[in-house]
Amino acid sequence: MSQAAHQAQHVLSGEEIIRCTGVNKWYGEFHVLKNIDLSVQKGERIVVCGPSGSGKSTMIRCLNRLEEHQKGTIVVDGIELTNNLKNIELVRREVGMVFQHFNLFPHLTVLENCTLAPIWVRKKPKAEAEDIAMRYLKRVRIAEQAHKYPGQLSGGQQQRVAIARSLCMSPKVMLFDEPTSALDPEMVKEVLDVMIGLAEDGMTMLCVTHEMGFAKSVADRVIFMDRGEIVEQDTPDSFFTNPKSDRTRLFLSQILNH
Amino acid sequence: MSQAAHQAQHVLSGEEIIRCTGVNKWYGEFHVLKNIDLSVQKGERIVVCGPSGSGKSTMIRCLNRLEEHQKGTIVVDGIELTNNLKNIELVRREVGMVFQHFNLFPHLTVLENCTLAPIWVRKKPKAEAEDIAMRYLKRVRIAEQAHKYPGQLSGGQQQRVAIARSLCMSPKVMLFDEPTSALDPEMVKEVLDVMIGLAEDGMTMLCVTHEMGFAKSVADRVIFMDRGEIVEQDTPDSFFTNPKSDRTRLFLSQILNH
Amino acid sequence: MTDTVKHVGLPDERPPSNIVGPVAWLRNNLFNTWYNAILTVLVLLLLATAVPPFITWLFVTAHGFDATSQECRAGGGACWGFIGEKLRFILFGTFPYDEQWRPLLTIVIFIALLVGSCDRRFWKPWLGLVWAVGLTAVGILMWGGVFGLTPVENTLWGGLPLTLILSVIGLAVAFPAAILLALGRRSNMPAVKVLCVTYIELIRGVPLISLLFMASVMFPLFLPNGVSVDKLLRAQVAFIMFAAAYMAEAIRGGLQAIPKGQYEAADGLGLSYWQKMLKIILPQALAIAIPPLVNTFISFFKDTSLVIIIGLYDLLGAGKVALSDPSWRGFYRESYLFVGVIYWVFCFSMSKYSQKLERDLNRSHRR
Amino acid sequence: ATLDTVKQRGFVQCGVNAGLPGFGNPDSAGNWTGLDVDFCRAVAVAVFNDPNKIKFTPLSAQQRFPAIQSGEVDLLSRNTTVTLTRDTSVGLNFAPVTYYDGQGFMVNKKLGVKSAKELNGATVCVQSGTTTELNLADYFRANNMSYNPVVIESNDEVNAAYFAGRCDVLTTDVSGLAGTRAGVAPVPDDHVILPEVISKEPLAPAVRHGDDQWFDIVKWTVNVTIQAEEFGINSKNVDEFVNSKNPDIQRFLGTSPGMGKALGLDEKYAYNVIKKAGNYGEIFDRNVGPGTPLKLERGLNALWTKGGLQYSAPFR
Amino acid sequence: MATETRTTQGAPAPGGTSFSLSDPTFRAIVYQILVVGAVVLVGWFLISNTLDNLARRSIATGYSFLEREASFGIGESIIDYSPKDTYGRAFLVGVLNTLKVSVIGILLATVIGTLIGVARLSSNWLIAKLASTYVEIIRNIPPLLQLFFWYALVSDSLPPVRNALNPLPGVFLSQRGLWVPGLSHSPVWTMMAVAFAVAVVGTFALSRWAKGRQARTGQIFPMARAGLGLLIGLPLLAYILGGMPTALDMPKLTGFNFVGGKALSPEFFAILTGLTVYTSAFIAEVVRSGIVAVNWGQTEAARALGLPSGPTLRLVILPQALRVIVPPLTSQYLNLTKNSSLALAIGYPDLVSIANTTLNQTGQAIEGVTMIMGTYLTISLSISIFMNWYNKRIALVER
Ligand SMILES: Nc1ncnc2c1ncn2[C@@H]1O[C@H](COP(=O)(O)OP(=O)(O)OP(=O)(O)O)[C@@H](O)[C@H]1O
Ligand SMILES: Nc1ncnc2c1ncn2[C@@H]1O[C@H](COP(=O)(O)OP(=O)(O)OP(=O)(O)O)[C@@H](O)[C@H]1O
Ligand SMILES: [Mg+2]
Ligand SMILES: [Mg+2]
Repeated sequence: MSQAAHQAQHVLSGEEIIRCTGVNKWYGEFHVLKNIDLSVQKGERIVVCGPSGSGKSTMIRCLNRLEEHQKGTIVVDGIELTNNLKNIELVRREVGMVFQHFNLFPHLTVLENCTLAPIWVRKKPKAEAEDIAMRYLKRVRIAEQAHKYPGQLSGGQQQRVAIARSLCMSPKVMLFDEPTSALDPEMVKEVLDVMIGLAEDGMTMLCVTHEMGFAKSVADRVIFMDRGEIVEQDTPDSFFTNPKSDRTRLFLSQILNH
Repeated sequence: MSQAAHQAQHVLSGEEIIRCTGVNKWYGEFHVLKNIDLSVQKGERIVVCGPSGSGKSTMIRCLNRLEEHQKGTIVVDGIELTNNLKNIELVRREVGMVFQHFNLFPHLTVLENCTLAPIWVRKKPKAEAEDIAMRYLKRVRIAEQAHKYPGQLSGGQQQRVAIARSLCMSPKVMLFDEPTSALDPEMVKEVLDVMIGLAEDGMTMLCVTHEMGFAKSVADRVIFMDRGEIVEQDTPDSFFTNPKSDRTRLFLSQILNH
Repeated sequence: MTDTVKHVGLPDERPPSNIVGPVAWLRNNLFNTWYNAILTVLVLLLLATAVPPFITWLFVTAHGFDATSQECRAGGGACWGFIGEKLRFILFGTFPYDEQWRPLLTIVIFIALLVGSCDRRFWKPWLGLVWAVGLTAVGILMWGGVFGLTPVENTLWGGLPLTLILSVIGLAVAFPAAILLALGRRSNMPAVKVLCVTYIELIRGVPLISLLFMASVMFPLFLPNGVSVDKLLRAQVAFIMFAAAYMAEAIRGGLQAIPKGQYEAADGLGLSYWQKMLKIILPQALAIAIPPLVNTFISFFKDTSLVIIIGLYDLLGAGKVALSDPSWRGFYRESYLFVGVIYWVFCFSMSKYSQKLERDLNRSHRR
Repeated sequence: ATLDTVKQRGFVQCGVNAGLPGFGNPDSAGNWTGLDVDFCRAVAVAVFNDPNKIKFTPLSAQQRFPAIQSGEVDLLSRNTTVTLTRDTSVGLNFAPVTYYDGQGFMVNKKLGVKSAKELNGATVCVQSGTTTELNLADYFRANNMSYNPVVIESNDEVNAAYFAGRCDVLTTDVSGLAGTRAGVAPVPDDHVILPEVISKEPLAPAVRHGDDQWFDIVKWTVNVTIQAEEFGINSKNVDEFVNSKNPDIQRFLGTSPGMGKALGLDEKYAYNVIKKAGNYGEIFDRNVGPGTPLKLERGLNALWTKGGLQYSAPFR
Repeated sequence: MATETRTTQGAPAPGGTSFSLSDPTFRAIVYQILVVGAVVLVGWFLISNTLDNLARRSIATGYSFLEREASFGIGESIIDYSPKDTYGRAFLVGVLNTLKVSVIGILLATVIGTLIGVARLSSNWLIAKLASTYVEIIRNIPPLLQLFFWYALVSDSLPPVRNALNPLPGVFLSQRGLWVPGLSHSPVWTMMAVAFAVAVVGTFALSRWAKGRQARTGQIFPMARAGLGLLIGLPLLAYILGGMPTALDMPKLTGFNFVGGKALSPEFFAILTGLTVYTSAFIAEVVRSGIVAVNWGQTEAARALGLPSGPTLRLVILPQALRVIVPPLTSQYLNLTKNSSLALAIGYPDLVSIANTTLNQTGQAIEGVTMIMGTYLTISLSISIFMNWYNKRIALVER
């Protein structure tokens, strides 16, 4: 996590790909998301952080409708997320997601994991899907394991497969929900390296993570959430060195001492 | 693990509490313990290390007869361990043991875990047993969880409960079998801190562990085992800086590079 | 740093003879405590009194397969003449005598299919095709009417082929129904869920024979006047209804074991409900559910014997009818032993197989 | 209507006893034989002119009424006693009686019992779901005696239990006892049938309520066999009677038309029945008569002209 | 940054219904209507056919037949029954007979199953092998076949009633079953029953007192011994004080059968043995896996604390094993109860057998079958309700 060179803001297209307006969500009586307003531009790299239970996962899962929001609008790639299944499917094709626990399909080989959605959702011919899959597997440096089963790989390798699997759908946006927190410390780096590579290629990314080194080196913007609201958003530079809210300050002091 | 202050040898009473003479044990054809001779004095803190499969666990488990030895004698607190059930029970009262996998009783609350043996073995009134239990639970800094069930605690917390449970029997000796190796790295420290505290109070301890920092800071003596025999025993100082046998050296080089 | 000594390890010693060796084995396994010693002696005594007479009855003083009932009645041990005389009846029931090579072939086909399906390497789509072909062959063999085979009424079917047909076809048809029921039971549509739960609990709550009774004699009451359905088919349907409910529970167990993350990952990739189920969830859930499914199969194989109560002569039924021949009355030990052994061989091999499968599957889940 | 269903289906579905020698019993080749079975065949002949267009459903006593009620069988010919309840609430219509029977007791000779009145305290094997079971209870109640019933569903099992010694007494219709003694007893002479006949058991084929035409067919098929014996017509000589000048016989055999049509059958159905199933006497002798293992005398089942009860309503 | 949305502007708020098949809520409603409609249609079809058929064949309907006189005899009954009683009472006799064989079967199967299950884990190789042979044989043979076997065994291997075996005074064993001496009427028996009841209450009180005392002083009271002593001793004391009556109601061969005493019929024996043996093999497996499921570490931890083997078993192993054992055990109990319907085949008057006779005599098959199913469903449902309650109560608390 030493690529301090990336710190410099890269040029954004200015085209908006995600817009949340006044998004609210409740679990029963519990108000998890409160008036979330968020706009993400194409190519932007956003890191979301905040204390446990602050609603980070919930927010990110609303963006591809793994969770349903109850008030406000979310528009992704020009499509509004409503109950309409067609729209939801369209959005999910364009939004890749990587989970904390990888969630690879254990009964399929690595390659099959990667070609499943392209074949069945994008209706690609098998050969083409495999070509693409191998390309991305190479990219995450795991091509030689293509015919193994997920159970035979280490955690870090599994997470890289999960990233490749998402990439195979050629999504416009990638969401990461604590992609490294279930990994042994030695494996964190290999996954972060892959993500940094993605960021360099200009992928739009939203990433929930506590890896502050990663945030500093690649993020265009850091979003800090607490108790269901976005408390602060800023460039990593000013976020880490000059937090505006005292809640942020408290949080940072805990994280950095740890 | 920075308490280098403890490096200094503390004064021992010279009273012997465990003596093994020519102990041998076989699993079927396999010779696990070979002519083990060991004498432990009251208040002594011993760390046992060695490669996997070298018989460390087996040796320590022979000391409270969780395993039966087949040749030689083991005398604990003046009682020889033979097939005599009475003697075995007497010894077990005086010897506490903490396992790698905690082995808490999942159907009992933390407090009940701690009072079970005092009530049924030491025949203490319930109120008194609970007082003692709360004292030790406080000591391991977990008193506020006394009414939770083990399943609700983190690994580190569970291991601290396991230590408290053993302490409640006011044992003369504590055996630890890799108490931290099943824990997440963040939790190792909280358990080691508790153990260091115990050591400072003068508890006689035998501890199988790979935490060399712990060994350096609290052990009076380090025992190195390989292929069923005690290859070397020495103060931590000379053990780590000046190992006598080539096997020890090999082992240390692996451990410390790791 | 001083030089280190090369440590010469102690040699492994052979354990003393009280730890290994036959004597030690006896001591450790039969006489390790005083009460075990007493138990061992008691059990040995018991075996010594029970086993030799049984062996004698079974083999030594027994009458051979060509003995007549008079010879048997004269005394001695088991009367295998009974089996010799009734073998074909017990195995094939009332199937026309000259055509009995057909049920025999049926049995062979079934066994081949079952044994073949045990090998996990064959778990490919074409296995379904093989089964379809096999079952068609069975149908042709039993019914006849084509390829110059004389037609045989299904009222004449009996014995082991009937047992196999009822259980195998019953399970094969119940399987997809069970999957739908299991999915329905986990559905978040309340009406569907309530219906599935009601069906499953209703069927599981009543004894099979009451369902068979309804199917065998009351069924036409529920149909429009004059419509009738073959009796064997109705028994088969009763079995299917029953099997579906029990298998649905086994499959539900498998579904429950699939972590939520798998659903989310599939959703996240944009798979539709049925794609998600067919490609991701069911393959995993069924693999987990195989051992309980095999157990369901075993209990249904045994339960086919209940059709005797509604007048179909499966293996057990045929064994009982064979006993009602006045000249061979009273040889129930031989009859039940013979029938019991056939059932036992099938069920035992299946249960051993299910245990092996469970171990294999567990192993392949781990690294 | 049942007739149409049967014709469309191509065979008659007949419920019979699963194992009562002489009345309904499959032989070792799987062919059904017996008096009840022959009346089923007679109906098949009446409808199809083919005694083989029939399928038999073996029924236990408990299963028979649900089976006929539900339509599982078209015809129940399973030594069933005619009773008021069965005619009414069970919903059956009974054809003419094909066998007049009465319930009796069989005991082992070794017991030395001479009369049913000596049976106080005995253990009695009886089949469940029969009038036998009810008569037994009534008889012992009326005579102030007690008994231990062993009630089993299948006939086979009841017999087996009796011969194994589980019971002192076996009770069922006398004809059934004879059949059992002849066909099932290991040593027939060890058993005696006690003289008392404790009930009237008119056994008749039954159809369900609601289809008068089918009922008529069964009724008039049974009558054909009785009337034929009265006329002296049997399967061997029936062809000689076809040209008979007797108008009764002409009507009967369908030489002069009208009778068969009225039933919705072939005009010559009676001829067919006699030709292919035989007259009552033939059926009786073939299955239960003195020449069979059952060795039953005609007794009550002789024609009314010979002092018995078999009497056919006139064909006109 | 004006966004163009592909849905119509002002689209309905999320959660609202849009009446299109791609709206999951709407779709779910459509599916459910379809499914429920299909089921209702099929149900209506069956019911209307049935009503139609019943009317056409003028078959009586309704449960009024339950009031009528049954006029058939029943071989054995717990309550008084004679052919003069009603069908309703006859059915009750059947239900009680089913419950009787089920309850006794459950008790015996549990005891035998537990013994065999423990034996399979025995350190004695011979016993472990023998137990697993038993399980493997019994489990894999159809229960009906076993019933036939046991029934045939009784009637074939035992002597006729006249030559009954007489192993103990007053005990007779023959094809007709087992006769044992009964208790003749005497107030002492009532006294003993009262004494036993007192002992039960006393044991209960004593155990509470012992618990309290242990909590206060730590002393452990030998509860098992004391309780057993009370339960046996008090009735015994009553017996002795009552003058030790020895008058028994001895079975005597009069006429055809033994009269007096208590009898166990071969049918009951066969169904009980068959069910017990068959179910015990399954229970053995349940018990074994329950015990195995408790991690060996638990035993070691208890031992390391110095707990003797008694308390280890009672306080540590059993409470954990029971959680694993009880759910499958109840379903075995349920299976045993359902399998008792096989009694039909060997002449034990259980509820199915009696209901079948009733429906045969009255012609009311539908009513008969609904009564059978209703009874079994009631039993099943009560057991599952109990199970759910129990599972909730004992569920381990996890994070
Ligand atoms: N299905 C649910 N039902 C009810 N409450 C829920 C549910 N899922 C999450 N919550 C609650 O919503 C809040 C936000 O959860 P969320 O997972 O979004 O937090 P987070 O910021 O991702 O935390 P973490 O860092 O621990 O992952 C938490 O308080 C959580 O307990
Ligand atoms: N019950 C047993 N039966 C047979 N062999 C055993 C048994 N338990 C342990 N062993 C063998 O005895 C040897 C010593 O085991 P032990 O557990 O004492 O090693 P250890 O030094 O504690 O190793 P580790 O660091 O892996 O815990 C190992 O080779 C092990 O495989
Ligand atoms: Mg989260
Ligand atoms: Mg170890």
